[in-house]
Parts: sequence; C-alpha cells; structure tokens
Amino acid sequence: MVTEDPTTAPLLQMQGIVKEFPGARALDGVDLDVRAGEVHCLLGQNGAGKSTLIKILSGAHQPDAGQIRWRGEQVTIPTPVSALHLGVATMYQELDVVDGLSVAENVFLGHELSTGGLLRRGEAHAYTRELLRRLGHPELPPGREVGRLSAAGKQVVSMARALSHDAKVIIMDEPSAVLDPEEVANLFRVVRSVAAEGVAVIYISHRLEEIREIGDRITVLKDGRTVAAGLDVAATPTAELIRMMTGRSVDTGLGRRDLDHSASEPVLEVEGLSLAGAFSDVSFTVRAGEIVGLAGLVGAGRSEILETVYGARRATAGTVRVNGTPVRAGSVPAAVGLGIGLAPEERKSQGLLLDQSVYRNITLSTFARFARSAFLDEGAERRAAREQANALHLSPPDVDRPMRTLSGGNQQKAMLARWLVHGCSVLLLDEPTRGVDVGARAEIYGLIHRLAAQGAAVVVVSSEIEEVLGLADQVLVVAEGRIVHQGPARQIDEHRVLDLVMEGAQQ
Amino acid sequence: GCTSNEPAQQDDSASGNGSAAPAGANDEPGDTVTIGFSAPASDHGWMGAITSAAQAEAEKYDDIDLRVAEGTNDVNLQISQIEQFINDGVDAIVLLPFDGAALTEVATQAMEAGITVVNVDREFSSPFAARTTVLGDNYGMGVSAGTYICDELGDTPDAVVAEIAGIDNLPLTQDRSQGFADALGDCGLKVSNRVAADFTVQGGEAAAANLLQAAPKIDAIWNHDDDQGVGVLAAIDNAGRDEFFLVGGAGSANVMREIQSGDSVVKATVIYPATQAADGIRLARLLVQGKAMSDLVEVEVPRTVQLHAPVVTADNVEQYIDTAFES
Amino acid sequence: MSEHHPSGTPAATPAGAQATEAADRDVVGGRDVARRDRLARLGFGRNLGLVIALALLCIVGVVTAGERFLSIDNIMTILRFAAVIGVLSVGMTFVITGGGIDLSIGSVMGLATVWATTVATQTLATNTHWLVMVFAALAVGTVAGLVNGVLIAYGKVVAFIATLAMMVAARGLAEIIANKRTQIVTVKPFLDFFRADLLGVPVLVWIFAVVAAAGWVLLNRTTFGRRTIAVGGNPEAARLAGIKVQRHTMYLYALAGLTAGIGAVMMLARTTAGSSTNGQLYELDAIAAVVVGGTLLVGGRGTIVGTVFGVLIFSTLTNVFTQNDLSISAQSVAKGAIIVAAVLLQQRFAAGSRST
Amino acid sequence: MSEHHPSGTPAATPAGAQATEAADRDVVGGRDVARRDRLARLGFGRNLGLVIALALLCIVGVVTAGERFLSIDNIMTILRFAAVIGVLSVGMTFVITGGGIDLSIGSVMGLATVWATTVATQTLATNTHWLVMVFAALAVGTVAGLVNGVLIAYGKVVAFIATLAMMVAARGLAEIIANKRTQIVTVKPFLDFFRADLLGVPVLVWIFAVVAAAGWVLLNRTTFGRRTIAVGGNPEAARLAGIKVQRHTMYLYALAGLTAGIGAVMMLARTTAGSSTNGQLYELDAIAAVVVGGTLLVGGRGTIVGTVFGVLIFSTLTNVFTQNDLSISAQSVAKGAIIVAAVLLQQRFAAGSRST
Ligand SMILES: Nc1ncnc2c1ncn2[C@@H]1O[C@H](COP(=O)(O)OP(=O)(O)OP(=O)(O)O)[C@@H](O)[C@H]1O
Ligand SMILES: Nc1ncnc2c1ncn2[C@@H]1O[C@H](COP(=O)(O)OP(=O)(O)OP(=O)(O)O)[C@@H](O)[C@H]1O
Ligand SMILES: [Mg+2]
Ligand SMILES: [Mg+2]
Repeated sequence: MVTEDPTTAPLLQMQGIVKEFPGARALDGVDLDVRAGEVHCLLGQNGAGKSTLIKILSGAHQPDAGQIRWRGEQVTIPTPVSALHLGVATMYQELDVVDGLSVAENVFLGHELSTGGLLRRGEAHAYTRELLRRLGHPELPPGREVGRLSAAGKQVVSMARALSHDAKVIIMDEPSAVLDPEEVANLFRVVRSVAAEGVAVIYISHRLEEIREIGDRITVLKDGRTVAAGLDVAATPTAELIRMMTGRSVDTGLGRRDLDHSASEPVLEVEGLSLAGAFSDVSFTVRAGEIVGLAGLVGAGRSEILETVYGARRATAGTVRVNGTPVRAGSVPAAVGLGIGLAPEERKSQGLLLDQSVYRNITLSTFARFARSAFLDEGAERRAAREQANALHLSPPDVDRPMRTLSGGNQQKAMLARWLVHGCSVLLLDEPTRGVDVGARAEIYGLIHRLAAQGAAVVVVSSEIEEVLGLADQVLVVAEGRIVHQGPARQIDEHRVLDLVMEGAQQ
Repeated sequence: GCTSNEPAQQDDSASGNGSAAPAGANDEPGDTVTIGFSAPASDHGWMGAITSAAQAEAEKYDDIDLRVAEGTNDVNLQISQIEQFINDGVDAIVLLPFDGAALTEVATQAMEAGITVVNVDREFSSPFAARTTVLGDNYGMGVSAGTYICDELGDTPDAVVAEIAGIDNLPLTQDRSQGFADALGDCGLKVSNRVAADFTVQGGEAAAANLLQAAPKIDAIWNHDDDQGVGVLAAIDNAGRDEFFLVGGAGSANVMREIQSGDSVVKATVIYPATQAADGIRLARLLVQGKAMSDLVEVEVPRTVQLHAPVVTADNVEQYIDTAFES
Repeated sequence: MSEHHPSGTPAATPAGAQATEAADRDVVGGRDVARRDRLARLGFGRNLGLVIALALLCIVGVVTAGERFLSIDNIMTILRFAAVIGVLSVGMTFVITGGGIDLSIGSVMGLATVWATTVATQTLATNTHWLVMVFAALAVGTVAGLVNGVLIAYGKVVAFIATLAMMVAARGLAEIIANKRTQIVTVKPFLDFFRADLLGVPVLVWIFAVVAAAGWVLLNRTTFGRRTIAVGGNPEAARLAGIKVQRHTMYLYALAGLTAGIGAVMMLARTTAGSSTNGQLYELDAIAAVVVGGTLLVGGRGTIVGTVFGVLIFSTLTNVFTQNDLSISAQSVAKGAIIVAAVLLQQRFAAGSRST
Repeated sequence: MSEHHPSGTPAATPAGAQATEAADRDVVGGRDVARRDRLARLGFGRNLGLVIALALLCIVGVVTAGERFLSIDNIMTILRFAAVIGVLSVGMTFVITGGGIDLSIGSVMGLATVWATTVATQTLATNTHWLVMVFAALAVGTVAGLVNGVLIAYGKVVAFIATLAMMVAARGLAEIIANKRTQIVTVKPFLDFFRADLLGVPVLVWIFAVVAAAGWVLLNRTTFGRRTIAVGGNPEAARLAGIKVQRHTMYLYALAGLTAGIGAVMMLARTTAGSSTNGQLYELDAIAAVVVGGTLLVGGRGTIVGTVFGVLIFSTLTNVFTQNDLSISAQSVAKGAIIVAAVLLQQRFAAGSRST
C-alpha cells in the first residue's frame, strides 16, 4: 500500500513501542508511521493506549522498549522540551492550560519570548494575536486571563500554543471533545491549512464521522497493540474500523425513537426556571419513560439548566416539580431525596472520588441508606454495587479497585450505576458519552433506553447533535440561555437544529 | 494543698519586699511625668506580675501618666514600640527588654533624644543606653539555690542534683544555671540531670515528668521558675515521688504556701522580685522630676540598683509571703 | 472563572508534581490489588514504616537507657505524655482527612483550660459537681471549633487563615480571662478522678485510648467518616452526590474543637492548672503526628491508626532524648531530621504496599 | 500544602457558583473584559479592599492618636517595623504562588542572624569587609531554603511538613551555635551602613522597597515569575510545556531562603544582635500578610502589591494599637478578627472586580 517515494517517506516512525505502568502494560508493541502533510488519525477504544503513545512521542513518558525514527534517524525524546525542539507539538487530551496566566502567556509557556529573563510582552501579544486570527478567533484578547475562558476557549489557546512552536508534527488528543460543531469546523479548517503547509497532524477522536471528514490515513490500536497501520480512510468502511477497534461488530446506528409518551404521567416539570447570567425562563416537562434531549452549542447554558434543576445552583426564578412535589431550590439533597440523579459533565472533577474504590463511588449517594443507624454496612454496599456493575458489564467487574484505574467509559458506567442503586425517577445526564469509545457508547445508549423503558424520566445533554436526536423522544434546542425550539426528535434534523441555534444566537 | 487564686494582693505587693515605702519629699506631687513602659509578653505569672505591679505603682502617683505598650517577645516589635515612645516625646521609658542586647541601640536613641531610660532586669550591652538599671540577680539566684542545696546535702558527696531550667535560650537562664553550677561546685556537687522547660505550666509538667523518669533517684531539684513549678509539682505528684526536696525560683505566693504547709517536697524558693519594674517606674519619676532617693542616697538616683535574691524557707516564709506574687 | 482540571483529581490541588506522580503510580492494573488493599486497610502494609520507626526508637531507647526504658513506669510516662497531643491529633485527623487544617486547636485548648478554671466555674463546680468544669471545657472547645467551621464552610475563608486567626484570638482571649495568671484547680474531686489510675493505667491514657478507638470507628465505620473522606477527596463530587458539604465541614471543625476541649480537661488533670500558655504549638505537633502517620495533607485519605503511631513516635522520641540528657536544642535538630525521615520512610512503605 | 475548599475559593473547584456567574457568555471568552483586566492587573480593582482597609486603619489612627499618627516619624516607625516581615513576605509570596508553603523562614532568619554574628564571622568581617556578614546571612538563608526545596521537589515531602521540620531544626541549630547567648554585632561599618538614612528614609525601608519592586518585576515581568504561576496553578501542564517543575520548585524555596537571609541582615541592623529567638512566628505573620493581600493559598495566583498592602495593614494595626495603649491580649483578639475581616473584604472586592 505505502509506496516508498521521497515525498511520502515517513517523517516519523515509531516501532515496537512498549510502555509498562505499574500493574498495567499500556503499550505492547505499537507501530506508527506518519508522513509530512497528512492528517493521521489514531483510533482505539478507551484505554487502548492512544494517549500513552502520544505522550511518549511528546516526551512526557519514556518508552520501555521500541524505536522512534525522525526523518529516518533514530532519536530519543527524553523530555517535553526535546520533543518541541524536534518539532513535535502536542495538544493534550486533558486541558493543559494555566488559569492564572493570560492567553499569550499560556501560548508561550515554556518558550517565553524574553531578553535576559525579562518578558517581551508586546511581541508575544502581537504574535499571539496573529495566531488567534489564524485560528478564527481574532476577538480573543491576548491579555485575557485564561481562567475566564470557556472550555472551548481554552482549547483554542491550547491550539495556538501548538501552532506557536513551528512544529513539523502537531498532535491533537481528542480536541473536539469540548467543541461544538461550529468550532469543530473551525478546527478542521486550521488542520487542513497546516497540513497544506506540510505539517503532519496526528488526530485522535472517538467520533468516527470526524475521522472520515478530516483524516487521510488511520492507525488503529487495540489493547496496546497496533492492529492496523496506515489504512486509507476513504478505502476503509466504518464498520470495519469498529470491528478492528473492538474486536467485534457494534451497532452504532442510532435510529430515531418513535415513542409516544403523552399518555404517561409527567414526572419532571420545570416551569419558568431562570438563573441570572446563564439562562432564563426555561420550561419543559418529562414524562415517565420519556427521554428529553437538550441540543445547542457549547456555552448555551445546557449544563447550567441541568445543574439548576438538580439544585446544584440556586435558581433565580421558577419551580421544579417531581411527581407533583415541588423541589426546594438550591438543595441537592432535596433533589436527590425526591429521586433526581445527575451524571455531571466533568466526570473526574465533579463526579468521582478517584482514589476511592469503585463500590464507594457507586454508593456515594446511598451509603447512608445501607447504614444501620449511622454505622456503615459495607457488605451490603459491595453487594449492591456488584449487582449493578454486573448488570452494566463494568470492566473489570471488580468493585474494590480504585476508581482511577478504570477507563473513561467504565467510569461513566459507574456514575450511572450510582443512580441505579439509588433508584431514580429522574435522570439528568450531561454529556454521558464524552470521551467514551464506540463500544462503551453503544452500551450506554442501550442503558439509557432501558432506564427509560423502566419508567424513568431522562434528560440528556450532548454536544453531538446526532446523539441527541438519536437518543431522545423530545428535543429542546437551547441558544444563548433560552429554549428556541421544542418538539419530537423525529420531526427535526441536524441542519435544522444548527439553523435554530444560529437564529437564536442572533436574536 | 492547693489554694485559692483570688487576686488579692496587688496593692501592697507593689511596695516591694519589705523595703521602705516611699516617704518624704519624694512623694510630693511634681510636674506630670509621662512614662512609657514596655516588657516582654506577660504570658506567665512572674512577667504578668511585673506589668501589674508597674501599673499599680503608677496608679499611686497623680503625677505619673503611664503608657503601657504591653509585652512582646518579638524584639522587632519591641524596638518599634520604643520608637513610638520616642516619637511621642515621653519623659521617661521603663524598659524590660526581651533581649537586652537587641534593645540597646533603640534605648541609646531614646537617651540621645533626651528621654530618661530605666533598664529593668535584662541588662543592655552599653552603659549609655540607660540612665539607671534595676537588675535582678540571675547569677545570684543560681548561687542562692546552689548554696542552699549545698547546705542541705553537703554531707552526701554523690548526691543527685537535678535542674529544671526555664527558657533555655535566654541569657538569664544561662546566668542562673552558671550560678547554680558554681555554687554546687563549691561543695563538690554537680548537676546530674538538667532539662529545660519554657516558663509555662505545661512545659514544667512535661519536662519534670520526663526528668523523673530518667532519674530513678534524686536528692534535690532546683526549678528556675515557680510558674512552671505548678506543672513540676503536678508531675512529681503524679509520679508519687518524694525522696528529694525541691527548691523553687522567683518566689510565687503559691510556692510559699507550699513551703509554709511543711508537708510538701518544696523546701525553699529563691526570690526574684517581681517588683523590679515598679521600682523602675518610681526611679523614672524621681529622675524626671530631678529628685534623689532622699531616704537612701542624697545626691541623685544611683546608676545601678541590684536586687537581692534571698532564699525563702519555712523559717522565714512569714516575712515574704504577704508580698509574693500570685502565679 | 473555572478550572477544568487537567488530570482531574489531585490536580484540584496545587500539590504539584509530586501529587501527579504519586497519582500516576496509583493507577494499578492488577486484580489482586483488592486483597492487598484490604490488608493495607487493616494497617499492616501502610503502617509498616511507622512500626519500624517506632521499633527503632525503642531499640535506641533500650540500648542507651537500659531496661528502665521498657519499665511499666516509663511506658506509662510516655503514654501519659502522648495522651493530650494524641486526643488533639485524632480531631486533627478528621479535619485534615476532610481537606482542611486547624491551626487553632492548641490555643483553643489553652482557652478551654482557662475558662474551666475561672473562679466562677470552679465555685460552681465546688457547689455542684466537678462535671461542670468538664462541661465548660468541652463547650468552649466545641464553640470555638464551630466558629472556625462556620467561617470556613459558610464564610469561605481559607481554613489556614481562619484557624490562624482563631489561634491568635483564642490565645488573646485566654490571656484576658486569666488576667495572665495561672489558675490553679481547686476542685479536689475533679483532680481525684482524672489523676487516678484504672487497672494500673492512668485515666488520662484511658481517655486517649477511648478517643482513638471512637475516632477509628467514626472514621472507618460510620456514615460520618465516609462523608469526611468524600468531602476531603472531592468536595464537588460529594456535593453533587447529595452530601451537605458545608455542614459537614462545619462539623469537622466542631469535632476538632471538641477534642481540644477534651485535651483541656486532660491538661488540667495533668498540670492542675489552667493557663493561657497551655497548648502552645500543640497544633503543629498534632499536624506533624497526623502527617507522619500517613494521612494525606490534601485530604481524602486518613488513618487514625497511623496518627496514633505518629503521636507515639514523637513522645517516645522526647522520652529517649530526655533519658539521654540531650539538650533541647539538639532535640530540636534531631526532631526536624526525624520528621523528614519518618515521612520519607512512611512514603516508601505506603507506596510499596500500594504498587508492588 | 493544599486545600480542598468545601465549596471552593474561585480556583479550587471546577464549578464554584460564583465563578460561573463571573464568566461571560461568549463562546471562547468575552468582550470588553480586556480593559478591566488591565486595570485589575495594575492593582486597582483587586486591591480595592486592601486600600480601603488600610485607609480605615489610618483614619482610626488619626482619630484616636491625633496628627502625631501621620507624622513622618511615625510613618517611618511603621515602615521600619514592616520592613523585615515585608521582605520575608515577598519571598513567601513566591512560594505560595508556586503552590507551596514555607513555615521555616522565621527560624531560618534567626539561624542566619546567629551565623552572621559568630565570633568567627565577625572577626573575618572586621579583618576584611562587613560584606562578609551579609554574605554569611544570605548564604545560610539560601542554603536552608535549598534544603527545603530539595526535600520538597525531589524528596516529595509535603511542603508543610518539610518546612515544619526545618523550622524546628533551624531553631535548634541556631541555639547550639549561639550557645543560647545573644551575639552582639561588633562590626561598626556594618551597623553604620544599614542603620543609616538615605534621603530621609532609613536604609531598611529602602531595602524593603527594593526587594518588593524586584519581587514585582520578577513575578510579573519575567519568565521566572510566569513559570511560578504555571507551577502553582497547574504543575502537570507546566511540566508538559517543558518547564522543569521540580527545579523551579526548588528555586522557589531557595528564593524564600534568600529573603530570610536578607531579613536576617536587616534584623541584625535593627537589633545589633544575633539571637536564636529572632524571627519566632514570623512565618505565620508573613503567611497572613500574603493571604490577606490576595495571593491564593492553593497557588497559581499571586500579587506582590497585595502582599505589601497586607504587611502594611498589619504593621499599621500594631502601631495603632500601641498608640492607643491597648493590651497585647486585646490586640490578639482584634488581630484575629481583623485577619478574618480583611480576607472576607478582600474576597468580596476581588470577586466584585471580576464580575462587574
Ligand atoms: N500514568 C499511568 N499509570 C498507570 N497506568 C496508566 C497511566 N496512564 C495510562 N495508563 C493505563 O494505560 C492504558 C492506556 O491508557 P491511555 O490513556 O493511553 O488510553 P487512551 O487510548 O488514550 O484512552 P481514552 O480514549 O480513554 O483517552 C489504560 O489502561 C490506562 O489505565
Ligand atoms: N465553570 C464555569 N466557569 C465559568 N463560566 C462557565 C462555567 N461553566 C459554564 N460557564 C459559562 O456559562 C455559560 C453556559 O455554560 P454551560 O456549560 O451550561 O453550557 P453548555 O451548553 O452545557 O455547554 P457544554 O456543552 O460545554 O457543557 C457559558 O457561557 C459558559 O462559558
Ligand atoms: Mg486518551
Ligand atoms: Mg455543559
């Protein structure tokens, strides 16, 4: 397939890379070759080793075995600095910006423009402004403190930093996870333009349709091994990719649900809910067995709506009722008591105790219920957790290991298990599949459907419009903190949603 | 044998241990004298008594306007307090420095600014820093304690003598220990166990508890400070030990009552007058008003007044107990 | 502004490189971790370093001071000495596990000793029952702790600063109340009760044992303990799981205040006097003991067993020093070195028991 | 050390309510905040609470003590008093901004004063130049800081504990060296130089000013400063950006040690004597000043201007107290209350300047 002519000769080759962590072999002989000017996609399930591989490439980790060749010459990359000197710039999966610094300072962090230690701020600002313009965000002031930016804004900063390095290879580890469609399009424009300049881009994403759109070639990892290298994107069907990633075939097709719930009892009733500075006058009803999806751009206020319904933020106006009972505003315990559960957007920082065992995470909302007057019954907790873990195919099924050791998808399942143990009548799911691979994603979809079928009222927020439309019965389109459309999912498509969002944003 | 802690005695304690009450022309009201007073943190009985006695003394004279910059163990802050007195143009400063050497310069500045400085207890390192110095006798205190122990144990040459010092890194502690060692040396004894506490009850208790454990048999203990002595006695009581006798230091009323009771391990204490600062206040007033100590010295107030460190025992406790300070 | 934490957890902390790397080390794949975890929970693996440190100290003690060191008397001396700081350290363990710190407990203890020995309190106690004094001390401690807790949980003042302020203020208040005097305990029955022995063991040591045992149960076997771990490990996750984080935080400081009150009662029994100087710097000793014991200073993981070991190590140390007539200054230098050594040792064994 | 706040000071938690409201609704980040940003960085918005607090104190001073309070003499007294703690606080600002804490600088300063006044050093200084003493103090401070830094950065000992150990050990060492005596400075030229006035302002105050200005430039205008914020705010991101986090952390403690050395020189000039009791509890005063000034205790955000204000507030406070003849005990209570009030005020204004 790969012909060895000079123009397509590999810029970068990684061979037989092995990386062992205490107790886990993350990489077990990975090969990767990347050519100048291509967009090379890296695919694999959660925990397949993608991030580990690129951390080795960027000098953040050291391989235990294997070779790296740069333009045919063997090299070692002992530190992040040496990677940068080589010409490898990286946007890491987890946001890697410093909140206390300005945009420009973040862009030049580690390679500050300075004379004898004194910063040349004017120059840095000018250069940053230039980079931001190139990234389609000329409105972003270089002096703005990054802590005040949205997640998408931080991603832009991260990208600007990668570009600032004048790199030959730019690595992007799931850059689109926090971006909405418009921002993703913007990102792709930039990716294409740098690729056109001869820079190689290594692109990681769980969204296969993105790969189709932007990728040139694909390398697939599974369990720390390369199962396919340098596949041509156009020539490889999606089903084949999924089979290689998961070792089985997964039905990712989200059809449209076509269920009528108008006869069921309303479970969650939200009326005129407002939160100053975030959203206003939000009303909707979710009936038993119904799934309502909130679509909209990043920053539209969807997370705030969920968190306010949940009582994690105190509404400035409006009421929330569960099965007819009003929920005390601004009180999570009250909401939980009435059977509302929330799987928050930022799993790790908002949802989990990473150092505690899986079962303690699963029973975090219910341990008091298992307790006999204030005294814990850990046996009962373990049993309940294990039951849910088995039902959800948690892998590994061991509920005693620390949460930290689970992959993203399994962590998400544990979040859901928490509310299954609790027995919720209302489930609020914020980005339930962010950073979750196709296999686990399908399982989570199935789980959501099953919960609804058991009579729960479910509200789902997702930045992937297709996902919202596929999962939900009813869709609410949110723009600029207001609901601009409400209707059955089957009567609307992705383009219409985007149009609505744009209209809403203009008003 | 614990007794009450009613604050009863301030007024008479201020008049000092048996010395003559102010008399004669010196007590005639004169021009108002503004006196600035500064001392280390009054975080224990003796130092508290120092300040209270000084205040009580000032109360007695209509012509004294006392400004108390109350205590601190931070020399930087104490210097700053003296600077403020200088700025305010007080007539005299009575200064019990946390550390004599550290306050010398600022005291000299005060003298240069025409302010009468009376140095109390811890001596400055320069003779130009104070007009008059009222000194306790720390070395003498150690000597008194050591001599008493020698008298009691003189015939047991291998007697075990222990010492519970105060805050170990204060020069005065070193002076006391030196005097103690010198006096013991005279009769062929030496300190076999030495621990240091911190002038606090808890420190005394902890130090004594460990000391008693380390030394299975003791003949005599000198404890530098009667405030920490409360803790020391608690520890002794706790350990159920009484094969030794204890000599105290400073001379609190509490310890004197123990001595009086006769059934306590406390046999004696060495007085370290808590009225030094009060004496300083009186001297400062005289100095500013241009008077002398008419009943003692005709011409001018002397440069140094060194107080005596007498030993209080069951025999003479009556003489001292009324003027002792409550810890 | 917001913080999207790069690595999610310890990142919430600035703890720095070490936290991240420690976390990395934590990611263990093996399946038999569970059993080891359970062993560790029983305190074997995790506390091995501490056991070794304590054993070493005892050996040094025996070598330098002979058999006297292992006499019942001396052991009781060590335990009595450890008891007060030990009780405070149990309270401190909860605060630190819950993600906070309390610099005020020493001062608060001092304040409580003073309050319990005022003329008014003692007169009342003489006329009614010595329990009045106990009650006074516990109430003062708890109220001071509550004030800390309210400031920190609801006023959102950083714990370090709020309790620093309380430390300064409580000491000042104690001085005002005591009027700089040492207030001697005159209520005989109080002293008789607390200074006694029970089955050959001093009442003070019994109190320490009971507080430690109660603390262990509370931390490891009750919903309160679980909440403490959750609040310290990830306050936002705890909040979103329906735990009343602010209220719980308040309780934690109140609990620490209560232990300071208990410590005050013990201190009164031990020294027979209330003084504003009581408890000075005890907070630092308690923190050192807790951390040397293996409780994470960033919260989310705490061990009472470790804390008890930490306390015993320090009091044994002091005892060994005194037995050998070492100067206080040399003790200080050695103590500094030993704190560092103990933490390093502890880290090594804790890491070992976790990752291999 | 780090803190998990129950509900979060702004940076600590991912989704503090107030933080969210502060944000603007633009997708990637906002519109006209820019100008405010610049103003804030100049210190107007952010330090408004501090300016108000200081102004209030001055008004109280004038009302109670009259014009004397505003005399040049009194202002110089305040500044001279503030100078030593001020210099230490500048070093502390760096350590805290970098995500750490240093409990040892007071002791280290004491040790440095002792070392610089040993007979050996002073003899050498007399025979050569008084700079020898300065050099000795700075070297002792820096080396002690380096030891802290190595333990924390490479030994991975929690900063709180490592520096607590250093605090204990340095004090002990100072006592041993000084043999518990006060060592008087005999090198005249040294005193002549440092005790002089320059343009009517004491050299000590000049030193404070220069250190503060240098600190400001270092924190805000140099690579080192920006990296300090990165290391404190997000150590993992800093590492991945190619910053040598461990080395930088080590430098931060060395820098704090250096300021302790400078403080020692100033202390020697002020007291003309080296003593192991110098600098006791200065670390807590410095931390209080830094945090009241608005530097986040969790790291990642620091302000030298705020620190200077913090120091001035505390020294003015002490001055006002003394002018009014207030007892130290009452001062302590008031100081505790004021620390809390200042932090609350500071939080309110800092939040205000961010969100409106
Ligand atoms: N620092 C570490 N210590 C121990 N194990 C690790 C570490 N980092 C990653 N692993 C393990 O290595 C494996 C590969 O992880 P990696 O993050 O590379 O996966 P990934 O393909 O990027 O997954 P995702 O799609 O969820 O980002 C996982 O099993 C993970 O648990
Ligand atoms: N933690 C935060 N700090 C500051 N601003 C925030 C924070 N969270 C949200 N915002 C702001 O609040 C608004 C609504 O954000 P929200 O997260 O609710 O949007 P969303 O529609 O859920 O987007 P996403 O898909 O990113 O979750 C946005 O302007 C966003 O920038
Ligand atoms: Mg990854
Ligand atoms: Mg959201």
